Amino acid sequence: MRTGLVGTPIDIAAIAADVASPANGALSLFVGTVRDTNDGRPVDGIEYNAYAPMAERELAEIAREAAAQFGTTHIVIEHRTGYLALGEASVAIAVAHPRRANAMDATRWIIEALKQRVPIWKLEHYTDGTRQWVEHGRGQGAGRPGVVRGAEGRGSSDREVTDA
Amino acid sequence: MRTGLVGTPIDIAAIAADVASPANGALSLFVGTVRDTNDGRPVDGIEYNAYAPMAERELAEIAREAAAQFGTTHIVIEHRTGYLALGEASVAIAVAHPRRANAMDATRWIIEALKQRVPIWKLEHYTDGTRQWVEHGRGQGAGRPGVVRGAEGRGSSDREVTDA
Amino acid sequence: MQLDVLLFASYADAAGATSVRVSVSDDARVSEVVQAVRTAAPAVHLPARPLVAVNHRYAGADVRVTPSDEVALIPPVAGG
Amino acid sequence: MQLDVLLFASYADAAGATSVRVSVSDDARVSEVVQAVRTAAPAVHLPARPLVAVNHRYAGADVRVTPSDEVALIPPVAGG
Repeated sequence: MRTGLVGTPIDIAAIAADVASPANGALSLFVGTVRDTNDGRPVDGIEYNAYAPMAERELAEIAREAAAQFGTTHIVIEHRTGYLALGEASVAIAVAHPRRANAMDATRWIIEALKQRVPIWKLEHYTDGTRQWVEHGRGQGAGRPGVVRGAEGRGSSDREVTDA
Repeated sequence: MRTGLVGTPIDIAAIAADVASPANGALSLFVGTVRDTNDGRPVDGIEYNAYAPMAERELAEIAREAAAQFGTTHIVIEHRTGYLALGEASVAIAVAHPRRANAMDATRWIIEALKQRVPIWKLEHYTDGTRQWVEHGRGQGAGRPGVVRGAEGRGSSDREVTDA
Repeated sequence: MQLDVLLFASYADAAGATSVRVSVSDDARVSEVVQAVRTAAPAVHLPARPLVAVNHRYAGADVRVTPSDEVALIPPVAGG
Repeated sequence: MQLDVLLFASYADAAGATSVRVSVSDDARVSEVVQAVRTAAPAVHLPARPLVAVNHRYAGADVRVTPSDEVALIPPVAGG
């Protein structure tokens, strides 16, 4: 297992190689990337801010929980910080497992947990020069800030207003 | 969309780059690799055989169906043929979508459909020098040959005896 | 008419060939072709209802075949 | 005791600072710290029950804090 914040571009092939092993037949990856629009507003890029020591701790804890729940330690989670241009990867998750269902379930569980728990925020930069802090699962100006949503996101089909 | 059989090693980063676009915030990948054991027998490698024109047609059809069902044309499916050593990628699927749930659902739907429909067979080479054609979802010597399993594999947690 | 039915994987190994030539009636359906393969290549242990492809598509037992069709017997697939 | 409560993202922007110093009782719970931040930094529009972390873990309103604890107010997270 390897988890952490990174300040430089995420290398998908390297992450896949890190979890791969001949004991596993299935490798599942999820990559979140910066979208060019949010709620119809053209986006220039996104600045990712983290409460670093806590974010690192939560990422590691999520990997430990996933390992226990899905039965594999072949897990990598990387989250980028700093300013990202359109299309750049903000997060990458890789899980290898002997069984494909477990690899895919674990990947999904991890991204949902990450979005619920890891103290990272994003400041969207719009093409009109304005900026706004994004809150997941909320339309702009709507919503109930500060409430952590249900602990289990697995299988949900929640609409994302931002990147994924 | 791009689908097909390939005779050379699968390049995961290239496939991810092919589906990526700033319009999509989520990129899901699945990679199947050659496992070192099957039913407890040590495996040396696997020879993948395809009924090539039909396999190409089915792969393209699966991508079309996934595009219609999940709402994205950012789909790549590659399946390797020939002899693969342990750990090598036999199949790679990449789907990009604005919404992560759709990207992951589509990836899972595609691998299940592929395993049910695409005319590809694998001859396992064991370390003891013997070889055997593998049939998915069956223990060795067991099973009902020739029966295509239920059309919808999504959400199932079927145990794979071979690679994923 | 005569048809060369394609064989793959375990079927081809059992037959010792990648196709088998069969004679069937001119308006034969897939089911008749399968029966003819059972007779022509008894070493291939076909299941009760083997998968058949006609022109690269799965075809049911009632589908009619013509001499120009590419007919193939599809062993249980194992891709991925 | 005095505590420097860490602020992030929209909270930090609203406060114009990445932390706010508050005075609370020596056996203060998280809830008292939150109330003190509301008073000390009224520009930060905290929700009814803001998320709070003590020493890098989410902490409920009843958790007690000591002067050596690192206390942070966590705006709604938006990673991924």
